[in-house]
Amino acid sequence: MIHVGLQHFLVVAALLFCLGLTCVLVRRNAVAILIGIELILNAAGLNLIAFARFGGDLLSGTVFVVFLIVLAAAEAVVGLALIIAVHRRLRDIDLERSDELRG
Amino acid sequence: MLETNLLWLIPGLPLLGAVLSGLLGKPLQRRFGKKAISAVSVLLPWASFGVAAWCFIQLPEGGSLHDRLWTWIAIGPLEVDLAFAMDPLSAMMALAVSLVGSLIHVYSIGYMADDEGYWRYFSFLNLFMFSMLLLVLGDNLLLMFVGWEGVGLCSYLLIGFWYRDLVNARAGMKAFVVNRIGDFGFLVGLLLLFWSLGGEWMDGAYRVNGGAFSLNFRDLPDLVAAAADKQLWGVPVLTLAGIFLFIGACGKSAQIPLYVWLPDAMAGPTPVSALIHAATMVTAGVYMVARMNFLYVHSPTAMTVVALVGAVTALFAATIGVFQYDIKKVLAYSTVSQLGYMFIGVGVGAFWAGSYHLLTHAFFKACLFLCAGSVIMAMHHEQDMRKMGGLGKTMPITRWTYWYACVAISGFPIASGFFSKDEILFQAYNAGSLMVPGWIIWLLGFVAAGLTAFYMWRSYFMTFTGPAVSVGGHEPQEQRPVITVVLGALAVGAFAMSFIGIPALWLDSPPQLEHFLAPVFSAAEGLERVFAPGAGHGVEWGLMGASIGIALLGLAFAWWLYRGRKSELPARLMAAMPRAHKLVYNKYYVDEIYDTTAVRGFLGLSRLSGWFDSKVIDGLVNLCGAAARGFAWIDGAIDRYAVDGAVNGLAWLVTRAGGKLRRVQTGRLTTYLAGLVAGVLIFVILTRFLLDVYA
Amino acid sequence: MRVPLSSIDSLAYAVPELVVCGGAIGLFLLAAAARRPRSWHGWLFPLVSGGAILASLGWLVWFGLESASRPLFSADGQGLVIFSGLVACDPLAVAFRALCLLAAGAGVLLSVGSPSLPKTQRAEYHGLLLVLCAGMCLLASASHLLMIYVALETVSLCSYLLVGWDRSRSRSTEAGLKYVLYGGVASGVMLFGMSLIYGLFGSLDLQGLHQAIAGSDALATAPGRWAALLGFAFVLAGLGYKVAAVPFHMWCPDAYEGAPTPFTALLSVGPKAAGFAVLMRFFWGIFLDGPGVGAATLDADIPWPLLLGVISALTMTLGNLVAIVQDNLKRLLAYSSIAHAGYVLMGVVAGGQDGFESVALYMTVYLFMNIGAFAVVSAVDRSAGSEDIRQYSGLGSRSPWLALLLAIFLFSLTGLPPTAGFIGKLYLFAALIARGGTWYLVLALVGIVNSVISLFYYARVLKAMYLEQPALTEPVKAANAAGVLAFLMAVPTLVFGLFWQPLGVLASWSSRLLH
Amino acid sequence: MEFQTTSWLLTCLIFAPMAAMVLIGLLAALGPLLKLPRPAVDHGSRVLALLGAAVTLVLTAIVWLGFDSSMPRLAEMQGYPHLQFVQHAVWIQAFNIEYFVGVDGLSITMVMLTALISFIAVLASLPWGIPKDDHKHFSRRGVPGYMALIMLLESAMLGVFCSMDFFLFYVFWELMLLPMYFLIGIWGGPRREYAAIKFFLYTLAGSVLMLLAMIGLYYASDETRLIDGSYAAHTFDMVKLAVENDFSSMALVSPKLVWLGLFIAFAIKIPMFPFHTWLPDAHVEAPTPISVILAGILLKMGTYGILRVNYTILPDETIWARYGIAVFGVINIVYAAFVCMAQRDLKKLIAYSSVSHMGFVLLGMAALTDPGINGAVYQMWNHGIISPALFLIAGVIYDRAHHRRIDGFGGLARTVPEYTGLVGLAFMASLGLPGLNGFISEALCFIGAFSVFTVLTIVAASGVIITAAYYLWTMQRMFLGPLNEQYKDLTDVNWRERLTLYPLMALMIVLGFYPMPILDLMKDSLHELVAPLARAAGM
Repeated sequence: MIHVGLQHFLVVAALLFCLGLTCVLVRRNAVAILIGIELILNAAGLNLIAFARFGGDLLSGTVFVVFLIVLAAAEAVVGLALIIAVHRRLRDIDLERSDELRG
Repeated sequence: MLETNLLWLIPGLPLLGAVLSGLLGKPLQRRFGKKAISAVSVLLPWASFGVAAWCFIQLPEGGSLHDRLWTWIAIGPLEVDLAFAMDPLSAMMALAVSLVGSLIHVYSIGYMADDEGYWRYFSFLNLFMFSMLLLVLGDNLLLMFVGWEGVGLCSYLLIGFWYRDLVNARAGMKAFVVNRIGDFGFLVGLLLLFWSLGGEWMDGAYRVNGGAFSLNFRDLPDLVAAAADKQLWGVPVLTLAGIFLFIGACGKSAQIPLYVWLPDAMAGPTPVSALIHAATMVTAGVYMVARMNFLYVHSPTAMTVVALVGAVTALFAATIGVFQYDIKKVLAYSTVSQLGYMFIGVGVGAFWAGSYHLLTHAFFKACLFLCAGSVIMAMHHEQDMRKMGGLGKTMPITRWTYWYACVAISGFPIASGFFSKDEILFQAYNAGSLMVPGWIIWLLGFVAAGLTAFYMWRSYFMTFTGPAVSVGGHEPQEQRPVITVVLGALAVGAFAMSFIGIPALWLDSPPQLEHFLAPVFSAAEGLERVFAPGAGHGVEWGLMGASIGIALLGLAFAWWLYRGRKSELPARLMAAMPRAHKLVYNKYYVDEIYDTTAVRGFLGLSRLSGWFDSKVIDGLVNLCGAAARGFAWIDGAIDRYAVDGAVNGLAWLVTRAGGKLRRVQTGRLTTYLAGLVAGVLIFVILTRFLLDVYA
Repeated sequence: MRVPLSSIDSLAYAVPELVVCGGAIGLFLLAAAARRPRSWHGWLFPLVSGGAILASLGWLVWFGLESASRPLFSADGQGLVIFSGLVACDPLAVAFRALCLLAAGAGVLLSVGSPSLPKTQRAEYHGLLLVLCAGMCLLASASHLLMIYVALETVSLCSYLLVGWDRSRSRSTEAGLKYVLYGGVASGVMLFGMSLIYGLFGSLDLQGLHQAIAGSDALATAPGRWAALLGFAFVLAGLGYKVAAVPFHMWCPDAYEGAPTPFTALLSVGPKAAGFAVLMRFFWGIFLDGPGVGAATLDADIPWPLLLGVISALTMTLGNLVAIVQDNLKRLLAYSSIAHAGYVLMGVVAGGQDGFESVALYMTVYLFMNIGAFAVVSAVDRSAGSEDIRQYSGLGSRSPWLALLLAIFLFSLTGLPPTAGFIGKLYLFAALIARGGTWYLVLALVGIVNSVISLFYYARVLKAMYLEQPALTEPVKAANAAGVLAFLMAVPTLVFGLFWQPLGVLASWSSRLLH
Repeated sequence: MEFQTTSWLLTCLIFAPMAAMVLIGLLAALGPLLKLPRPAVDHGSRVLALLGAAVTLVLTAIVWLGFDSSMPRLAEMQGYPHLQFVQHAVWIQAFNIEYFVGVDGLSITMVMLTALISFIAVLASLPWGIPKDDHKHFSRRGVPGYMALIMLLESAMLGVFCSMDFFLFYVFWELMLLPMYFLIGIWGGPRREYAAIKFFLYTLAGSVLMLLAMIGLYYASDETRLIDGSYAAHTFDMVKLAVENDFSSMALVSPKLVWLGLFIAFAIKIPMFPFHTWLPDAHVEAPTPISVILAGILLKMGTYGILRVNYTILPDETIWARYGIAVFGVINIVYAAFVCMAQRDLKKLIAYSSVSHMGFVLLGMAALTDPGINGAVYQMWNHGIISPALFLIAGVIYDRAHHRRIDGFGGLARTVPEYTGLVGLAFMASLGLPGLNGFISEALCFIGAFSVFTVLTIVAASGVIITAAYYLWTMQRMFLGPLNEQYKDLTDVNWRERLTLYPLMALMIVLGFYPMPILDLMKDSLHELVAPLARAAGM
């Protein structure tokens, strides 16, 4: 069986991060972007936990991740709330269409 | 040197008159009529003449009077007092100016009798007296300059006295501006003199070798002597100073090339022409050169320039005078020519002779002008001699005074003009210190003398002889006594002046005036002459005879051509040589030449710089803006913000930039996020790059 | 010598946070109690939140005086260690928390009777405001990556909600949505960067990081360098987003314009101040080796001041240029606040005692003048119902006093004496010039040019107010909370312009930590 | 260092107008509350402004009488003009800024000028004699604001001339900007907005340069003690900067750069040749009294600043740059004179003539000689007397004819003889007619400069011709020749205009023949100012 080391975790995290970033950049659907953000956050979380596990002090990394999860959830809530508010108005969550504010 | 506290009154009284009639004149005239004005403005000059005479009596033998009012300018080394000084030269000038001036004031009462600008006229005239006397009596160069410019101003005011006719206004402006050119020369000369007076700068203060710096005429001779070997641009600085000062004199005394203003100046009232443009102001240049004799004797070059310019002017102006028909123009050119004689005198080092001619000329030329004025009045302001004639019968006094003045100017031994002019011509011949042989100067002057005699007698015959003309149905009448008396007085003066200048040749003592002025011109004694003093009598007799002869010749010609105005010869002669006549008649087109070259060029330059300022300089600020504006125009987007909000092109540029940049803010989140990510990446790459740079 | 305290004891130093949180809880309870809107809500809730804020401000003042008189902070100025080093307790923290709370107080005052806030759910609004306060306070004093993240998220979350608060205006919700998504990405990126840093140096505590970096060999290898670079770049992005520095500013104009004016005023100052506090802590805390140089070990490699300087120059230039072409005064002020962030960054770049002094001082001054300007804007907004610049034409004759106040604030923002804004600029430029290097002088010149450019659009408003004939003639009422606030802000703007001795003293005291 | 006199006099002098401004503000604020009619408020503010200006004038007179021009300078103030009526206190400890005011021979002349011209400007702002129906006239629009701003302006100007602390100087300098902007922008002519903002931007651009230079000097200055004895690492004290510091080897920036920064900042105000284009616009648009102040006082600040700051604090650089100053001075003289010839608008012509005449100041001061610098400062004073008179004159005709096109008139001398006389006198004074004050300063500038810049001075002297030409031409086009029937019932100057014009005219004549009162005031101080430079320049 292969031994899973730090690099593996980092690579996965990096991939997650890039995926999230791409999603954020290419999708126009607000919810999709929210998902992309979650991906980015989780990539960071994966990094943290991995570093915590392989060297560094275990505690702070883990604790950080706990906070991260909570805040990610909170952010998702707020995000969704606002998305709903917009949706009520536009019947749509395509961000291309909400560009009243510009210039 | 004798301290007194009277001298300031000599210019002061006319100034008082000027102020009174200037500020209160209008109401006074309305309330009490012109008598009141005359009372103030005519009596005060006489009073100042009285004071001048009194001071003249007080004048110590060979010494001077001095009257210091207060310190005018005192900066570091520069100590200039507001002070007056009277030495023989300025005494002579002051007396002449105040006497002739007062006489002409009297004449003006009659001449200006029916002009509503009476008070203004007399206030200006008094102001002129003040400036002229300031010029004459000023103790130092700067103060002299004040008077110098003051008379210029008054001549401007008086030439343009009838300002409603634009021609007069133009003439006035021409006079002032041309004079200003001269003044520029005078100013530079002043600066050169100041600079040359053998000092240097220490601790930012100008320390003169030997005490505080001074510009007054008592200390200047020694300072100038000390600076004799100083050079600037490889030229002796005294020469430069002398020449620049002489440019000033050319402006004021209407010498080539700056004489052009004087004929036009005849636009002013005739008494003004008599006083300012014949008797006094125009001689200021001569006076200045005589006053600065101690400077000129150090520089043969400068003296040569003065003498040559004078001689050439004398001849040149005389030729023009020959073909003029306007009686005042004739007199104007003869003035220019006579001034040329004076410059010959001072130029060849015969300063006293120059001054003497100045004095005699003051009388007979004033007389001529006033006669002309009386004629013009009689002819109802007709000045063309071709429309005159036969006035002699009805205007005897005018006629005979004019006749005598002609005798004087054309140099017959029974009048003062002869003595002064002849002395000048002899001294010119006698001059050994110039860079050209003296006889050349003499020759020019000699020919000019003949022409002078001719055109003066021509004017006499054309005006007073021949068939009588009638103006408005009746014959021209002789003027009122207030005028004729003045004419007589001036004629007498022209005669009386003879006695102070009778040459040593006739009675064994030197002329009184020469003796009187000697202390002022002591510097000139060093100049070398062709003949030792007392020698060369034969030549002198010869020259004297020659000049009488040529005067007679001129008279004869005039007689032949113009007596009784019967002869057809003049017309035929002109027909014979139309070109030459046209050329001379049009004064060699000098005015036209100046106009097309100098004046046009000047205005063009000013227009150019005006354009440059509004377009280029301001444009530099607008430059980037112009680009931006063009750009905005191209893509058809007129940016209204720049129009109202901002200023200039810089603003345009900035605003355009803002307009472009704002488009980045698309309002689309995707763009924003792209910006964020791009920012991070650029940042990383930049940093990476810097790392390589640093490492 | 650093004195660690137990978390319980530490609470004694976190009074403001406790108070505002308590106030928030109280308000939420009230909200639960008071379902239907009543007239007295209009003044009760602001009273509560304002009270809480005032209380915590009072405590901060007391604490500041105490610490100034008694050696509360140890001699080497490192400060106490509370909450096991999560938050710092030092003059900087005190000063910037006070700033944030002042801004919040102004926000509360502005919200009284503001039409741009819905009548319903006032309690929640003020509750969230207080939570925001807590977040800002923590952010201002956070000295630990975790704390930075948590505080930053708290601030952000509340801001998202409050920006999108007015659901009756589509702009408001749109702004909220954009803000939350942008903020989410930014904080995510920052978090990823933090994780990298954590991995490289094995510590989350700034102090620890300082030593770790000094002793670490992680940078020896190329991947290590890349990782470190990315990490710090990502963190910078997060912090830059908080202070709205180019190119992380794009959320800012939309959010400011969309948000209810009372909250815009707060948003333009409070979080920014906290952001600058943490920015200074992060960079000069980790890479501190005397002013003007880079990190302990990175300094040989990464010229932080230069990079920050570039960002600063970009920020002020872009802010000013785009502000020129704005017609909506709120948006104009948004861009101007971006520009001012750029100015303040000059102080951060200069670093060192006087650098941080200038930042602290400028933020204080900026608080007065910017909130003052927003107060006038909202006063006009109240009667005109719009922030368009046309509403301001002839204001000088319609309501001279408001116009005068706005003129004062605008002159101050331009940086002309005798207003406080000039003093702020003076300190910033002085700090830069004192460094003396070419880079710093160039940056100073850019700043100078920018303050001239900024005149363009400030003068546009002046022109509209004074030089243009009034388009509409009805006077604008200044006798309301907004007018009062504007007046309150104008007083210090002028007084400190003429005599800023106390301000200078405070600033130099507050920046003692980073000697 | 200790100073002879310590008094509150200057402080009162500087802030008297500001007090008037506050009172006017109160009046304007309370007026509506007390139900005062608007005319009452207007008249009240006019009276208050007049009082403010008058009180300032009186205080100035007291300073003048108390000023001891022959007082020996202090030993430790090597090469620095002696100060009197000093008030010296610490203002901002945190930045070593002091409140430090005092006057020397240079300042006091400018202070006197400021007080005088401001008073005349206030007089000229009265609507007295303006037709009743002319409500658009600037003297009837927003009177309280106008008067308050003028008062503020006067305070700022006095402050600039009195302050000896660089920072204080800068604050006052900037303070002038705001009232000027509004006075031009609100009460000005048709293109007022453009002119106002142009003025604003130019001046601000200059002053930010000054700010940088000032901070640079501050950090380059040596440690010293404030007046209260407390230690200061650096100082803004201009006397100390000049006396105790040597900036020739500045670490931070090249001192030449600092010098240039300061010089450009001041040159914009003068205005010097490439930076002068704001002036015509500002003048043409500004209402008459503001033009009066602008030309009479504000322009002098530029040259004053150069003398006060560049000359005393950076002497070596000044010596390095003096040829440049002279060249630009001559360009100003001749070039601007030519531009004058091309002008059609009377006010523009006068504005450019101001540019031309300020050139004499530059030329004179560049020479670093006693006559030169005295001529320069006396020229500042004289121009401060003459150009206000000229602008008042332009205002008189504009109030009547509502245009200023020189060609639009003709033969006016017939209908308005008194006015014509006044114009003539002012023109003559301005073209430097000997016997009037302008001549003396110009002559001194020439005399002082000739020994140093011979050729340049000769070129400059040719300016007298051009000046005469454009003034007389203007005279001829407006007043001489046939009367333009359109103006056959033009009214001559009224009493308000007499009140403003005659004092200036009298000064022109009196100071032409008796200039020593002014010259005595300043010549010692100026010698102290210029002597060290001349010594260092090896003259």
